[in-house]
Amino acid sequence: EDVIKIGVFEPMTGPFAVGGELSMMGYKLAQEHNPTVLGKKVELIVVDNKSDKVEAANAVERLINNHKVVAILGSYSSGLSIPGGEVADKAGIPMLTATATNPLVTMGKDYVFRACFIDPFQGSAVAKYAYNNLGLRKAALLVDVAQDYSVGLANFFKKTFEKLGGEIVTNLKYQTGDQDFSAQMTEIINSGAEVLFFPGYFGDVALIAIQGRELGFKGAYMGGDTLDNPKLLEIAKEHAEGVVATSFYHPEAPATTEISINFVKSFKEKYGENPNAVSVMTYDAYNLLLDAIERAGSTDPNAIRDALAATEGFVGAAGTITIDENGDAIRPAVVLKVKDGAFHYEATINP
Amino acid sequence: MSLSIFLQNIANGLSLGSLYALIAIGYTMVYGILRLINFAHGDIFMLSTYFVFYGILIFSLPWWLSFIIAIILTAFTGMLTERIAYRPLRKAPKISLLISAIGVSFFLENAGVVVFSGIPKSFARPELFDTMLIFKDIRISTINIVSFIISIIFLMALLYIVYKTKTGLAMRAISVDVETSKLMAIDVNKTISITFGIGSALAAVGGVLWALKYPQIFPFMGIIPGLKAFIAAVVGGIGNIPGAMLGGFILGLTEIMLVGFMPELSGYRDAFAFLILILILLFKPDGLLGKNVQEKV
Amino acid sequence: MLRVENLHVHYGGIHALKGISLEVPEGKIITLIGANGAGKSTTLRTICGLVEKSDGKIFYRERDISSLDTRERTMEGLVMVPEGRRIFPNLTVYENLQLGSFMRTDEAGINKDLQWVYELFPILEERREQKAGTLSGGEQQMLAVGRALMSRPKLLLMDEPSLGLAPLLVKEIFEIIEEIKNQGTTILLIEQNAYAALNIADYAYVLETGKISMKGPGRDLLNNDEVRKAYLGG
Amino acid sequence: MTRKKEQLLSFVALIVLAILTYLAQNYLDNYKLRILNLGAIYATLGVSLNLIFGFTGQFSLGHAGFMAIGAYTTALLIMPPMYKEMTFIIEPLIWPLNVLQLPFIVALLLGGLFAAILAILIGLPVLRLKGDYLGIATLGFAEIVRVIANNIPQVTNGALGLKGIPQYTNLWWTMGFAVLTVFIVKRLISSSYGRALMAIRENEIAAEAIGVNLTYHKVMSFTISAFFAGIGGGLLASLLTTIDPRAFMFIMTFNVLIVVVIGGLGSITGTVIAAFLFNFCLEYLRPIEEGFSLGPLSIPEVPGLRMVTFSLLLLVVILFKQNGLMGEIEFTWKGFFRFLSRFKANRPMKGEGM
Amino acid sequence: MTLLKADNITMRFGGLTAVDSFKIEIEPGEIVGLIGPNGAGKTTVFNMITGIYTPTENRIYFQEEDITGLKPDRIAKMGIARTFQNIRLLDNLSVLDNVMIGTHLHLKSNLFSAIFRLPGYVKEENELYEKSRQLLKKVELDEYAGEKAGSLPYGKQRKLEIARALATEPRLLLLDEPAAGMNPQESKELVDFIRQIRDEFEVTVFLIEHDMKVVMEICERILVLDYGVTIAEGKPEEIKNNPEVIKAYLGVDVVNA
Ligand SMILES: Nc1ncnc2c1ncn2[C@@H]1O[C@H](COP(=O)(O)OP(=O)(O)OP(=O)(O)O)[C@@H](O)[C@H]1O
Ligand SMILES: Nc1ncnc2c1ncn2[C@@H]1O[C@H](COP(=O)(O)OP(=O)(O)OP(=O)(O)O)[C@@H](O)[C@H]1O
Ligand SMILES: [Mg+2]
Ligand SMILES: [Mg+2]
Repeated sequence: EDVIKIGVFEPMTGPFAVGGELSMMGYKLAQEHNPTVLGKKVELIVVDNKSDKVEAANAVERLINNHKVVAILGSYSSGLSIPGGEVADKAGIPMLTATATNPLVTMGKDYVFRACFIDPFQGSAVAKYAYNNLGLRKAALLVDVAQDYSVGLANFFKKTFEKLGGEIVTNLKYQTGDQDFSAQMTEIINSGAEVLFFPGYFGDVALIAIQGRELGFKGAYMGGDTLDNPKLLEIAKEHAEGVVATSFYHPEAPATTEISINFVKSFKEKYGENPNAVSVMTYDAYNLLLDAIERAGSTDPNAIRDALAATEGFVGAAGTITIDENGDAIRPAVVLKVKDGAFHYEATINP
Repeated sequence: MSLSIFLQNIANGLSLGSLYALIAIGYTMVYGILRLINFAHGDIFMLSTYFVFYGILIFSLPWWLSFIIAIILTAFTGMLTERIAYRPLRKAPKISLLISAIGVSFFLENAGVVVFSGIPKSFARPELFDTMLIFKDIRISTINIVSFIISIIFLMALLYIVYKTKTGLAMRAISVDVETSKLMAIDVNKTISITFGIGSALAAVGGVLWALKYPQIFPFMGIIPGLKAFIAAVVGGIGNIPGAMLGGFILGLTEIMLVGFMPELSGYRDAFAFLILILILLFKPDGLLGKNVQEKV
Repeated sequence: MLRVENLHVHYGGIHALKGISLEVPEGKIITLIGANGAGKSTTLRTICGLVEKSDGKIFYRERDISSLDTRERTMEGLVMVPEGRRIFPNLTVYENLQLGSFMRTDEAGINKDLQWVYELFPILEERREQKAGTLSGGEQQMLAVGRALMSRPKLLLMDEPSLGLAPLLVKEIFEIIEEIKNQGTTILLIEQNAYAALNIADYAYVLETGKISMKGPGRDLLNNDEVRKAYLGG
Repeated sequence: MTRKKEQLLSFVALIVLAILTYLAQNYLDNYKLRILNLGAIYATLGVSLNLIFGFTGQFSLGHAGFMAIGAYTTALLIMPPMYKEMTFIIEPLIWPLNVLQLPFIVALLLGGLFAAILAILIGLPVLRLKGDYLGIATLGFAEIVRVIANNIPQVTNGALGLKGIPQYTNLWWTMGFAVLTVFIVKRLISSSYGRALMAIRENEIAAEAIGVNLTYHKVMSFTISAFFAGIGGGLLASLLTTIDPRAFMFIMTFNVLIVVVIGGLGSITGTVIAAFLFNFCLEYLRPIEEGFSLGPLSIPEVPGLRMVTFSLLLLVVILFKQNGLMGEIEFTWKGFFRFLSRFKANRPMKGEGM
Repeated sequence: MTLLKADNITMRFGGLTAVDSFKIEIEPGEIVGLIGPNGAGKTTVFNMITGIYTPTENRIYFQEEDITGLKPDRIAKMGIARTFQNIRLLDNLSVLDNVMIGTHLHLKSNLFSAIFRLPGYVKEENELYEKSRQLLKKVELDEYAGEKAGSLPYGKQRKLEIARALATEPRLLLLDEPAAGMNPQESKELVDFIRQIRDEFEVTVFLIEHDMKVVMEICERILVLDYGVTIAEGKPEEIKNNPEVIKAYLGVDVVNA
């Protein structure tokens, strides 16, 4: 065997297809940069999970049984990573997810890891920033009840914000697929909120931002890592001005390394656009996995697993990653703000 | 709730309702003639927005020309799907037709992912549609007013076509009895084709207005509006054009009002839409304006 | 006017017509009688193109019309009043009549024919804005005939026009059929009411399980013992 | 062929199936097992939908809702309390669910039972509706179930869903329930009650006029159908070990509907065949988009191509087999042997030719 | 005991009074005819008796029990069966199944024993099967038992519908235009057939018919409806010569046709 097979399962079709595509951009670029490990060529085997739980489990099962992969990358969306992780964990094949931030993804699993921070950290980070740095006291929530990510993050934000002494003046919901938020925004304006925390996917958030401003909402907009996407700015245009979001990295952040600079440059070259948070994370996840294989010195899944678990101070394009005892990454979050049609670095929050 | 907020909610509801109504009218037309729940209607709607998008992006057309071309192209696409996927099933069980429609829907969505990519695209909003009008405390964007007016105009136009023209008469005849329509020398294929064309063109008008209001387009964007329009059509009485319009407005208003009056229940918004639907059906089993076509025994 | 040669029709496995030949001369009333399921309706439906024939030829005004579809045949003046009336119940009486003249564009002619139909069936004029579905059975039958007349047929195919009608109306319908004939329309009539049909028919065919078993002038058959026994109840 | 002999044959077939199940369960890899499991679960779902739709003629689009009830009930009853505590991070699970743990079979049956009870409650008012109106109303109920599941995190954990559900589902369970569903539905429809259901399908007015109680029979059929949908949902939950409300969108119902119609409305045999075909197809079409190399020519992967192909395949099948693969034809031993003998009769002729 | 009694029942649809104060009493064993112009309300009378419509005014009694407003299936169970003006068979089911469904309402076994084929059910099912076959023999449809009902010719479909109605073991049989679509010879056979079933099954027959030969020959008593109003009632001879009936319905020379 002269290749090392690594499986990738991502939502290439279905409602999360966008996540799958952004993820693939990162994996592909990383593979171009680092095509070999242990002297062998890396072969990425991509299977679609159709944004569907059943298919996610099938996909991982297929990667393991049919393609005999040594490790698995994926998936965008915690809801898809969980069933995939169950299968991988049972089969004893290490799996590394780049962007699934829900705590449940790695919980109780020996073989599932992630390269990103988890929602409780992110939620409390952004709540602290809102309360301490921006001096905001009255927050409104607008949560996608059908998205685990949104529900989870809102919950952690709420807990921290209230503990700090802030008030959640209204807690509104919507469902994936809704595109009209005028009723919610009217209510939020009515509630006198100073800040709207909306941890949804960037497309929805863009529409909320537009409709909020159109209806006269003057408060701040805040959200999590899913907002850090050039598409948000493209869709919401001037209405996105002032949006504050936590994310994994930003080129302007002080600790920027050679790797990040190189990543941003080559990403722009390859895709003709600015990188987004998802792609940079999958880029890092790929490299982290290769690093672990290198450290393991073999393609034995157990050895890779052990190496992944022992990751400490891995330097990626998005910063330094250390894996904790749960399999979650310990890493700082950056706070970004939209100014003049682009995200700019504001602050770093350390764990 | 203060009066101005109440009025704001009414405005919001009417503008959402007018979009539902436009899509629902097309839905109901196709249903009326073929008794087919055209689950692909929402995807045709999606397609129209991409036609506009590429018209402006690739061919650098002015927005209005791009709109017109997109509407025409969508109409043709609708006619084409009828030709390929529905016409051969004219004599088949109705359910096979529905499965075919689901197949078309799957196809358009997934081909959309392959061709357009799954990443949402930003839909350019011409200045004209992006302006807010402010009356006292109530804010309405021009696009809302435009869509409201357009939906009324199209309702009128459609009523005229269906009830005052020969083609309309043919449509109504076919919807009752295809075989006898043939005996009346009605060109059944052509009439059904025209109906799909008009229905799809309406989906396109709805799609363009939708994208102007919610300027984010992606291959799965048609699913929920399609479903909502379908509910609207059913609430009004499927096959009934003013009914679809009424259903659209009722749906839009109740969705908005639920959130307005009971913000804590905002998570139940879609459930509420369905609840309204079911309650209406329990009292009016053929929808609000549906003809009570009780079978004569 | 119409000549059918060796017509065969299959419904799936059922061989419904087994080589039927008949002729309808211009200006005459020809009738087709036979037991239930003999294939009478099938014959008419095949002539109209609603049913695919598996073999045989149909000549209409000396032209083979096999390649024409139902619509084109109707436009050529070959018009059917289908079994069971088949009016459009949720359209008004007037709209139903309009559909009859759907393919015509001669406004003046249409109006003239409309007046004629109203003369034949005054009740239809009275009910012109009423939904056809709410008419009584007899009225619906009149509407079906009136609708067919609106397309100014050259050859009118009628499938059991007296079915389910009250005796008074049955009489009326047969009178109207003769009246239509007198106005110059050729008629091919199917009837269960064999007395009445044979009475007005110039020529008649008896159909028996997909085959023509007998033919002759209407009055001859009326007096034929076999016919009397099989179809007229002795 | 006598009835006795047919019963014997069926019994033998059952034993063969059991042996095959044993072999599959022990020798196939997990991937293939998973597909087989899904096929069997879809068979249960499809046959149950066929009962209400194919045989009773009631256009029900509520299957996903009943599956959700079954899935959540089963999952909540078999998850170890410790796991529940870990999973419910937004709001704790309410008592007594948080401490309850029951055997799999009990949980499954309870899941089916709750689905059935809901079906009675819904069916009584809604089954008065007809045709497409009934379809949209039942679809609405399923969506309401899902929206509620999203909104009561203290029971369902909301959008975060449940995870760590013990994986009890295996081929014995899925095949077992598939066989049971087929058996019960088949027996039901060939009984006097089944004739009453089909009478309703054919002509409600006539059925009622000859003494068929519409409400009773419709609700009965709907309830049995929902019961097995609930069981199917429970099996699915324990196969996947994780569920959330998204899994029960109306697309789920459509999948089952596709299985039923493609198999042939009113043919149990067809439904079962289509259930396996559907899942095989989805999985074995994967290579299409995985990219491959033909010598020097390498085709890159095209994400989405699988689903495009699948939808085209679906269209082709329905356009060319308008009544589904089996139409209304049912498997019978007689038909089976007739089929075999035709096969045999042909063979020697070919042999002679060679 | 009066079998059926309608006490001035009235049926209105919106503004239209389809049946106005219809009154009838039928004694066991009778064959009664209901005639009248198209749209006179004859079928509506049947629909009220069988529970498809509930009279807007007044009540109907069957064997002295009030059946007004009961559902059709309840009424069928009580012993009233009918056929339809436009035949309503279960087209895709076999001829035999069509009849066997008629026996369903007398089934005593429950769902459980039906699914698991408990001995009680099997015995009952066999009995119903035998009974249905007998009925098919009676109507000379035995040889078509396995065919789809929808593929039968019209006349045979009518007979099958009657057989199905008889399978419910009715005391009262309502026939809505049984001779429609039959030629005179077939109608003649029908007359004998109806008499025969009356005697053999001890049913009372109430029928609507436009074929005067049939009506006059078979009915012992005839009611005439016109615009919902009963304009005459009496023996066939009386009706035949009733000037009002002739004017509204029969026409002058039809009777002799
Ligand atoms: N659509 C069909 N599918 C299958 N068989 C059919 C179909 N239509 C008619 N048949 C069969 O073809 C034969 C002839 O039927 P047809 O309707 O032509 O008879 P008919 O002489 O008009 O009888 P009736 O007096 O009852 O109207 C019958 O055996 C009938 O069952
Ligand atoms: N459900 C209904 N809604 C409205 N009008 C109805 C309904 N049922 C019957 N009618 C009307 O009631 C009147 C009587 O109809 P009915 O069917 O009883 O007539 P009939 O005497 O049976 O006539 P035919 O001899 O033509 O069958 C008609 O005017 C009919 O249109
Ligand atoms: Mg006929
Ligand atoms: Mg009647």
